[in-house]
Amino acid sequence: MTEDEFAAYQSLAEETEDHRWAFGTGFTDPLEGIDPSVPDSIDAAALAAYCLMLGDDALIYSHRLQQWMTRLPELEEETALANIALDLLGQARMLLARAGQAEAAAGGTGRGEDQLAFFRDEHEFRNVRLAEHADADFAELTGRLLVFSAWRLALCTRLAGSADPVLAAIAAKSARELAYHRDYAAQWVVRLGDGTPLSHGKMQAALDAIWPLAGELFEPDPVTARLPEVAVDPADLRGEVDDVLGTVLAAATLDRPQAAPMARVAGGSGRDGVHTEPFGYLLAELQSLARAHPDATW
Amino acid sequence: MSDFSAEGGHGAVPVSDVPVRPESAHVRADWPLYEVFLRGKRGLNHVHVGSLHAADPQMALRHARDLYTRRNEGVSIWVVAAADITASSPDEKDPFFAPSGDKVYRHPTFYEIPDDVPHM
Amino acid sequence: MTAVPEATELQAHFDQTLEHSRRIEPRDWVPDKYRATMIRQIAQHAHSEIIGMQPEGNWITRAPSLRRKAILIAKVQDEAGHGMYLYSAAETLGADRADLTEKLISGRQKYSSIFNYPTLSYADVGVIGWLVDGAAICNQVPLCRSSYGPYARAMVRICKEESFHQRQGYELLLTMMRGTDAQRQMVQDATNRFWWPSLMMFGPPDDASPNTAQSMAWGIKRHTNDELRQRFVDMTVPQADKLGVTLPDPELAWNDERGHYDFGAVDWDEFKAVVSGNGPCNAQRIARRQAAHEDGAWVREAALAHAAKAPAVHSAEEHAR
Amino acid sequence: MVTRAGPDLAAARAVAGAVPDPELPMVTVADLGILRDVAEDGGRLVVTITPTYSGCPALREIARDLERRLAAAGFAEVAVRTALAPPWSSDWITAEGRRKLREAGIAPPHPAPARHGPVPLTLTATRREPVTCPQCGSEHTTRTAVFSGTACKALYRCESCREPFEYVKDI
Repeated sequence: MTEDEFAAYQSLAEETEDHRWAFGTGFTDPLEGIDPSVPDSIDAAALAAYCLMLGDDALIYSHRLQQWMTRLPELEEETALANIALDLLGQARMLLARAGQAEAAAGGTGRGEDQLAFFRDEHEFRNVRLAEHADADFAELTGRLLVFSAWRLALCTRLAGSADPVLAAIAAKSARELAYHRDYAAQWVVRLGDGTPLSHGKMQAALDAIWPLAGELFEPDPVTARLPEVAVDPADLRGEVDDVLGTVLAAATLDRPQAAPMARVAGGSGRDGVHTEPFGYLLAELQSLARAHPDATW
Repeated sequence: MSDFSAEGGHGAVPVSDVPVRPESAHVRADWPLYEVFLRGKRGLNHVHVGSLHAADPQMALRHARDLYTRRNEGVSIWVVAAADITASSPDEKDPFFAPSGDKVYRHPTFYEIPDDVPHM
Repeated sequence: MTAVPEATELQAHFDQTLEHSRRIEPRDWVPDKYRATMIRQIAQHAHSEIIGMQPEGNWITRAPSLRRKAILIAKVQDEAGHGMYLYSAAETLGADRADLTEKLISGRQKYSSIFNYPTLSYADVGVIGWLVDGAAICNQVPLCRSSYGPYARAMVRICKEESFHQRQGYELLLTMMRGTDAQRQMVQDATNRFWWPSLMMFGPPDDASPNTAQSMAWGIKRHTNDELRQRFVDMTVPQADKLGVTLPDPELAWNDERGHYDFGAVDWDEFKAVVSGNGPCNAQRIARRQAAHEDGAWVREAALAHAAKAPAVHSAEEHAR
Repeated sequence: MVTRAGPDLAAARAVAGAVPDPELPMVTVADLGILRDVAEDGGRLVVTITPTYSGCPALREIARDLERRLAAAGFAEVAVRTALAPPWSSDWITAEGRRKLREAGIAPPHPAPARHGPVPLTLTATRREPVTCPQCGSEHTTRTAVFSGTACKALYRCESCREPFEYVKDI
């Protein structure tokens, strides 16, 4: 083998300089190198709870998309959903890290992203119940993704003006990615809605199935009121989301479902830590390995 | 054991008696009918060789390639919607070059939105 | 009146292109045997990328840290992207992805046997990055000089992206070896299960693969199975020492005269069994691929039907632009 | 190894700017606009980078590479800062970066759409500028996948020379 031809081997076999590798630094912070301080005017404990809500939405939604990988109708959908799952996971990491920073600013322990993701129990998660829903088929997958990304995009474009600089930066960055997610989901809902009679039926059934979970997205939560100028009132998002859904449903020749929002349980829903029966199984899968080796470093 | 080699990169795969020629070409009755014209390698003009159903011109070209050029008979293919004329691009010269249009679903949807729709 | 070139002229032109190691491009005339060989090579490489998503994908939802989860998702997305890219390259030769997928599912076209082994622990993800990707890169670097243009260009990019993921697999193992005893044991166990199969990745010994000659002539394969296997062993043994794992081969030893590591005999009976369909995960991998393909049929048909509804003038205008 | 009085910023910028992107090694962090600033803070070198995509696993490797190369170049104290705002845009890729991408067979991005306020939903792709094929320069190309192998790229096919190629998405 001529040496030049296998120059590429040199890079593989190059002496790996030890200091370059992670070496069990264990705690890794996606916000590493960012000024973690919380402006004095902001209620740090409320900010921690707010970032946890938005971070859990992305973390749990990403998990459901991860479960779809290698099971999609075509390769273009495999790369698309893997990319969307990865974007949402990236957003979750930054938001959970910000929650930990705010928790520390409020005098709490300041847990890291992995501590929050793998060592909280079900009732401590604050994601909306829409995020934890298991899609029965590709129609539910795209229909739910349309509702979720339209809602989260509307939220992040407004949150880009938040008084908390880190939250504002995370939201501005997320909005660019969410625009691609919404566009992808909208195109598929139109293709399925206005495709074959079979796909039209499945798409309408899918919308009917997830519609009750959309109600919670615009209802008040226990934290936003304590964060004027920082958080976004969910009720403000209904207009934009309804317009986007209206456009897509019209193009898809689909009817807007009339189902009532999913009932609360003892007055609580996702934002209060009240979830759905499948959520326990989801967490069991997500947390199993990390909890089996609590003192390990990965 | 048939011959094996790591020719593809990830590891040993069979390199003998592996079929490669496309076979699956399905015809759907409710799709419009297309007439297929073929010009042989030494032929001078296109000859009508048959017809097929397809959702759109691209699919008709791909099916025509699968159905009518498997024995390498043709160099250039024309498909004509039963109602009008659709010509494949002039500089095609290799039967296997015919655009593989394959699944148009891979392409983004084309749908015009009226301009006065809010938030558009 | 331009006469269509005679077959012999075309063959001569084809041979000349190869002699000057210039690239063959999609519009060039090629002999049928070359087209069939290239489609076979690219298609089965694409199949390996797609099936290869499953073993690592098995640990995405249970990855023990969010950073490791991100790395794994990015890697599996990369493999899907490589598969898509390679199917597209095969289509420039006249193949059709749906048809190739049916040949994969029916078992008439294969994927690399290494993916027929299960990933039983999270350390397998690191070992696959280190050993399996390492072996794949040893095989793929020469492909960057393939005679077929689109494939060679694809391989240049694929090699770069895969070496990034290989480093991350090795880094995971370095981190685990400095972790708890349980983590060290997990790495050693994974290494024990994947060492011999990764040697099998290079294929049977040279005397058992007569077909290599023609592939070599066409610049499709530039090195023999044994040559590549030896190169892999020589690179990997020092890396194992640095990790602190022992490779499960008592006969592994440096040979001064040869200037290479000697290693024990590969169990080619196991290889034959796995390749002919009796490995631990053959049925499961194809069943998952088949289910995804069949469950997705109504989606693909809907997309086709929707595209057909878009006014034909629209698509004509699109191409005319 | 003599530690300079205050860090020689020009030299530091050159070293930092030369760090390649791990997944696109044909371009550097300077080419991609990931490297935002190299400054001095009380005798210490402060290097500021901005992540491209939230989920991209390469950012941490870039930070480690920066520290390693700057240390090797004699800069004793180096701190790598991450700036999330303003968010990275493909517009930040330099002309040199675009040239290298095209040379490697990857189509560089178009100008990113201006972003302020609610993001309009477009259900049709016909309004996009054509992407020229890096292999033959034809504008007769088709996007086959809006998401390709990595977050930053989409997959296209050239209808003229049949080359499949990737396009760095405008964002």
